[in-house]
Amino acid sequence: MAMILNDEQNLLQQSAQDFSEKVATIENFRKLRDAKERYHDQALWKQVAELGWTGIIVPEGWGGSEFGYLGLGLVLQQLGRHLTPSPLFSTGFLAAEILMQAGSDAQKDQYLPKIVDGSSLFAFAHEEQIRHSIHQVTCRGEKVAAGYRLSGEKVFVVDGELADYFIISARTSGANGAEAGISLFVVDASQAGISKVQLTTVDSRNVANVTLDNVEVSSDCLLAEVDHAFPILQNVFDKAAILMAAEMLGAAEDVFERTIDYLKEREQFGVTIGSFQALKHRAADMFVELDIAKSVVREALSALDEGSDEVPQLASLAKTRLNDCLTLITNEGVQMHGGMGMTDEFDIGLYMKRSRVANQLFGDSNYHRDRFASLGGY
Amino acid sequence: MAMILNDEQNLLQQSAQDFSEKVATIENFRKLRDAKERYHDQALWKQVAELGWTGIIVPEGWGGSEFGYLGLGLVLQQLGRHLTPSPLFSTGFLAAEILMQAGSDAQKDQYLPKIVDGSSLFAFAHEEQIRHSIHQVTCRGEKVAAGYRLSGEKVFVVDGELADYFIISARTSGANGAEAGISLFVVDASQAGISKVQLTTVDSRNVANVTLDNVEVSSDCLLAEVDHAFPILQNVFDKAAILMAAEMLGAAEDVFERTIDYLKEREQFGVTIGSFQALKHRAADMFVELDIAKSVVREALSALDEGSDEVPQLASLAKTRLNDCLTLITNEGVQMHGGMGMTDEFDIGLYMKRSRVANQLFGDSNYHRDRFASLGGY
Amino acid sequence: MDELAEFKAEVREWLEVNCPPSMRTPMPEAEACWGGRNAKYKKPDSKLWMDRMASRGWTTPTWPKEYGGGGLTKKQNKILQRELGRINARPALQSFGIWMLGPALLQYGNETQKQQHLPKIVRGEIRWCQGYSEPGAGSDLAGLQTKATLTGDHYLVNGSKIWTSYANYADWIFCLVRTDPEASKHDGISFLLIDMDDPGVSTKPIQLISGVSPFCETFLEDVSVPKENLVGGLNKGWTVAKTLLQHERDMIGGIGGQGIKRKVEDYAKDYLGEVVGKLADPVLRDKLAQYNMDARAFKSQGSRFQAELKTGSAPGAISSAFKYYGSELNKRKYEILLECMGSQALGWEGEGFSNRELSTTREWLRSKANSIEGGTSEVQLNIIAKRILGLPD
Amino acid sequence: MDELAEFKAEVREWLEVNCPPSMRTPMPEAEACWGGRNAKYKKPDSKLWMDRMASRGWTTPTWPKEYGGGGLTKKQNKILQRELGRINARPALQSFGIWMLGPALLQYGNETQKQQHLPKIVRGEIRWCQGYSEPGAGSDLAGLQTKATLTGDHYLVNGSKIWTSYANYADWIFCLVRTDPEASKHDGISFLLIDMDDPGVSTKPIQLISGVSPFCETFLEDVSVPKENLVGGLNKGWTVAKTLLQHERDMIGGIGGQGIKRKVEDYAKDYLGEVVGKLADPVLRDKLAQYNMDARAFKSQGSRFQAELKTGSAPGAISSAFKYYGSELNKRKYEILLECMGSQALGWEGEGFSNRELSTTREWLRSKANSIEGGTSEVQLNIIAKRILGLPD
Repeated sequence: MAMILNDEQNLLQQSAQDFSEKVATIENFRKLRDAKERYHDQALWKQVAELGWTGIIVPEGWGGSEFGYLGLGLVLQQLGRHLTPSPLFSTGFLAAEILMQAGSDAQKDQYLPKIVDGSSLFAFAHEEQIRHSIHQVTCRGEKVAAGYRLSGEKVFVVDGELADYFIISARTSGANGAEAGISLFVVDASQAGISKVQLTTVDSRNVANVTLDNVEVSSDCLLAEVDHAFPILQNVFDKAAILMAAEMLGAAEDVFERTIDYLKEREQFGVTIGSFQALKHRAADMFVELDIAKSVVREALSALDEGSDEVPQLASLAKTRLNDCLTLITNEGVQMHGGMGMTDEFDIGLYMKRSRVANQLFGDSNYHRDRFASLGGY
Repeated sequence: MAMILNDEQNLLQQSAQDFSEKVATIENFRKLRDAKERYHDQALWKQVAELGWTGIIVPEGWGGSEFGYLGLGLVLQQLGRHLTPSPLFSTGFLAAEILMQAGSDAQKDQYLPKIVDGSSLFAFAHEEQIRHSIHQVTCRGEKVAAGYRLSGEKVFVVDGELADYFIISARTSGANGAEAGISLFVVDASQAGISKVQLTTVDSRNVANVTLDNVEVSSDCLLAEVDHAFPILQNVFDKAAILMAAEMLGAAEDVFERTIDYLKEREQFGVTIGSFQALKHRAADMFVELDIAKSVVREALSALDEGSDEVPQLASLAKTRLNDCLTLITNEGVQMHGGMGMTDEFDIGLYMKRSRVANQLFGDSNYHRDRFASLGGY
Repeated sequence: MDELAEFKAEVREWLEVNCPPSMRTPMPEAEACWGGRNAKYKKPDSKLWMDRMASRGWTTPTWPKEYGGGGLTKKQNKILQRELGRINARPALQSFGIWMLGPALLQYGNETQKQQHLPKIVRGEIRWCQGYSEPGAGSDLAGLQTKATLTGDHYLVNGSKIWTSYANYADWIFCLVRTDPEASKHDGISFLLIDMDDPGVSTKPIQLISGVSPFCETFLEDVSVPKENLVGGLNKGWTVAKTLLQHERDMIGGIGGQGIKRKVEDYAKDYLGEVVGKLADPVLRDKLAQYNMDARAFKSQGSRFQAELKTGSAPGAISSAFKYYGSELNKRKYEILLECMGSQALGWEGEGFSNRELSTTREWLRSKANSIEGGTSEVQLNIIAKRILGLPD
Repeated sequence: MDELAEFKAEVREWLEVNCPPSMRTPMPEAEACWGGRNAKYKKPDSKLWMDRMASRGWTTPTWPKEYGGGGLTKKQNKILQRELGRINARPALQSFGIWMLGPALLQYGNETQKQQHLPKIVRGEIRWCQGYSEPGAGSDLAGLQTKATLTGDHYLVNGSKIWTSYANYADWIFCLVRTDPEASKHDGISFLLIDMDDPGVSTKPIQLISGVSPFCETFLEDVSVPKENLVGGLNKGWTVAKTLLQHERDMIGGIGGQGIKRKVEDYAKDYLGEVVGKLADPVLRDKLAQYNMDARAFKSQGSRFQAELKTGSAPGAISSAFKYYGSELNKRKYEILLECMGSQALGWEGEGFSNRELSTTREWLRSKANSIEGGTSEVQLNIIAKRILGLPD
């Protein structure tokens, strides 16, 4: 278990930190937010690709660095610190991961280089309900002569309004809820029959609801074996939960540090409020929660790199932990900032907003506690 | 709603307080505990009867004072303060209540005066599982020529080893779990076929497991209409939950006051520990919980006297509230007493032990939250 | 009793004639009538309705008639309110003048002050705002730094106030100012009334995380205020303030019952679904039951408090307990709602979310202020520990 | 590697010959071997096993050979422990001398002291207890009042100690005593070794709420102690104590993994039943999953800490975080167990409850001490706030 970073990982972390402090700043995010357009910074994205982060998990054969999940997690953690919106998660992780697991050689050759060089953006259109579910796929994928005809509704598709390509899960057989019968397709976003509604979300990121109205795709678009995408989805969502936890860890660290700084600086009743024991104990409690969260994320990322059997448990553990930890720390952070924490001028409210979106992505705590118990056989 | 006591109620409360401080002291309880016999003080019981508390809810026609449930609650609250073990709950409330609701005139004439003068003790043998349930009755009541033949096991029967009479629920028809088919019987404890195992419980009260092995009882022993005891049980258990909450309120008040006193008196690091803000905030939080608990118990007791429609909701509310409040206050109380709180010499551990038994009686918080939701139609 | 019955009949008749039908519909927040010199009325009926009610003094039903109030007894007022409720009448006038300044003036103001200000509050002619908090003094209210120095007949006021609700729409502000910098913290404060048209007063709205701007910063630069505008005596402002704060605390403490009127379980049913009459998610159902039980218990505590108020047996500081529990409860309600709503709770505006969903999300963010405004939860716990439990400093 | 393989073979062979079969069975608490002058051995094999292990120095495998220890390297010790585990060997000797005093003497003792005390600890000849806390000083350990006054060659010691584990069975006690009443709190304390056979030493067991008496009060009245028994220098006792406390904290922090070895869900299944492979009560199932996740996460934190220890990047005060979280976790475990067990959790002794049930109830009560002993949770939070977060006093 790699609980300590090696030199290369330290370097990567450092460069992500520099980038996040100098380029991907929260001021940058505020500008995107206030512009109210697509919440996407093309220049920043170009830099992300140039830094090689789009290819961190991609094998060298397709231009990637094959640096591993811990590496990607370190980058996401740093971007999480400044709430940086970027398609890295959707393109550099979700799409790359699915293609690596489910793509044919031809598909890999076609798409992976575009991911690595940042020239194409991807979005993963899977969820159909207000809550994460792997099984619930009602979007139909009907076999037709030339390939498949896709119809259905996908909701809360992250980067859905940006994407050049969608990866879409659809039911090619079986009843809704069944594990068998789910297939994956990679589809050009400009394909006839695809329509999108961009959402304006509380965290000001690019999200869309996507409608598929008899979208005809060729058989070349099918990823993996027809009807057998479920195990791939399961694994991808485990990884996604862990990497989202890494992003959330960055946010939690940042809010925690801001709050501790504020406690040391803000004066009331003639003393700094950090000298009040009740606040001290709550701060110490947050520290413990955060320290544990760090350990869990680190262990879970290592487990991905090592291909550990415990990945499913660690995924549910990491996501639940970070959901709850980030909720705690943003709530406590706002409260400890007092009235100032309620103002838009202070950044802390932005983290609170992001925290609740991140909570929902890839499963909230109720979902993962239930799953953890099931994995434990009780 | 009688949120304020009237003069008569104040007088009753005062006399209960005097009795509990002078006679039913915690030293008295310790003696019973250490004697390890039946955990019953006959002299004290005689005084309880003389004070008229055995007849508080009994109509005047049978020698009672018909003073009402709020009155009984006030007495139980005071006895709860000093952990006084007494058969008042089983005899003066449970048996009296059931007989009043389910007894024929002849049965009332036979038993109620004995309850009021304290000459007979009763125990209500209903539960059959480790958790409270109204529906789960497997104990059989078979119709035979002369009456009924009872067989089965009853567990955790409070005052079961003391009782001169048992009130027993048995299934006279229907499947286990059904509402219809449950009947009630009042049975002489010396009846052939009844055997008891006295339990030594963590709170040192009189409790027994009771086995009924073909106990033949005459038809005179049947209470209420055969097969139709369920609504009576429901109502009795609602009242029991509220009165148990009243007893627990007394215990919670006492532990809270002890703890606040200790905070004011114990010195560490050169100051009284009550000056530490973290402890202050936790103490204030307990105060709020306790103040709300008081209100709930008072309102629920009044609702009983007024025959309010909201009794079921208030019963579940009061029991849950006091379960959780007493657990909180005993846990915090022990922690704030530090090492001394762990010693048998300090009383606080005795309250912690009693709290967990009281938690289980007539439904724990999980039971009542589930019920409260069901009553609310969700 | 006949008199009350007569009163009731009279009220009912008067309302029937005088309350415009358009004022008997649910009121969107934006149509609330706050009065003031520069008031804009989205609907002309709002002005009409306010004026008619004011003409009877019923915008302030229990204030003395001599100051324009209704002069009603408590029982009469109860009847009036019930009749207003019966026809779903909109509030004729909302005002910090009515809620806060008026009661303070009635208790601490001199005759001239009452004559000057109360009638204008009753008639909605002057809109007031409150100037207590300062950027440097949040929970430590008494640490305020805004200075008022007596020079001749006037106080020269310098400083700034924060969290002044709707100051950008207000005509006058009632302020706490420091009049004796030498005295101990609580003893050098006075309560001053300031016309915001005076030179040197300016305001700047504060945008909140919930996207709205109900509060301002208010700057006071060399504002000259006649010394007659001092209420309650020089350096006696803290006494006036305490009365008002207690009042504010009671208002916010009741917040658990405010906001969303729809039952939380009805929302939950929409988003979680039901199985045999129970919410489909047993864990969220349990959480929700706990919330509902706590809210019901809080209501019970309120009833007991009301009863004890009558007998005088309620401890004064108990309002801190209400403020604390009520605001924590309300925050919890919104957290549960968010959990129930899943990704439908994540909208800010526009397509893809219902109006109700969007406003629930905004209210969730708004609720975070409950445990800060009107004295933080931490301050309430301090008060309970000190004044009720007697724990040492 | 060959050397280690050889060592392993040798150990295995030696154990095969020397570990009595009766010492390869699970050990009831009552048969634990603590050594000491007046030790009573329920089984003669216990004594035999201890003596044989001591003869190799394996009761203290990594202590230097010159003091009777095994002189093993870490790797060798790992092999030894694994081999002992393989045959389920009972601990040959339990002792506060081994766990606490020994390491302190090795670090701070002079040569004479090491020679005098360490071999007897290794051989289980002397049973030690710890005298830190005092009735008046709980969390405020440094506030201790037991006085040691130098008169000639001896210290005259007066005072009393509390929470001295098994003092009623111990031969010697290592004590913190105040040697300079004028110095600031931490600077006037010394670390003193006292023979409990000396006149003036007496003990009194304390009964706990869990019904057992593992602790005593220990009274010191005019006890005369040779000045050679001072460890670590005059008024330098706090340094020695801190090392030992950190050690104790680490031990108790690991407590989440202690006690019940059976999985909590297996208990829960017994008492709640299952429906389609899930615990029948979904709310308790959720609570239990949360507990298991927290325990797993705590384990993860432990692994990270172990790794960081090696690189020296772990903050020293982090053991306070372990102590805090570990003990709160353990308390929660028992509260959940109680909820699962219903009325079967309410027994104290005798019929109607299984032995496992009775001991779970006792362990529940015992667990309440976790957040008190070895520094309360409150003290740990203070340490974190100060030493890790740097929050001001």
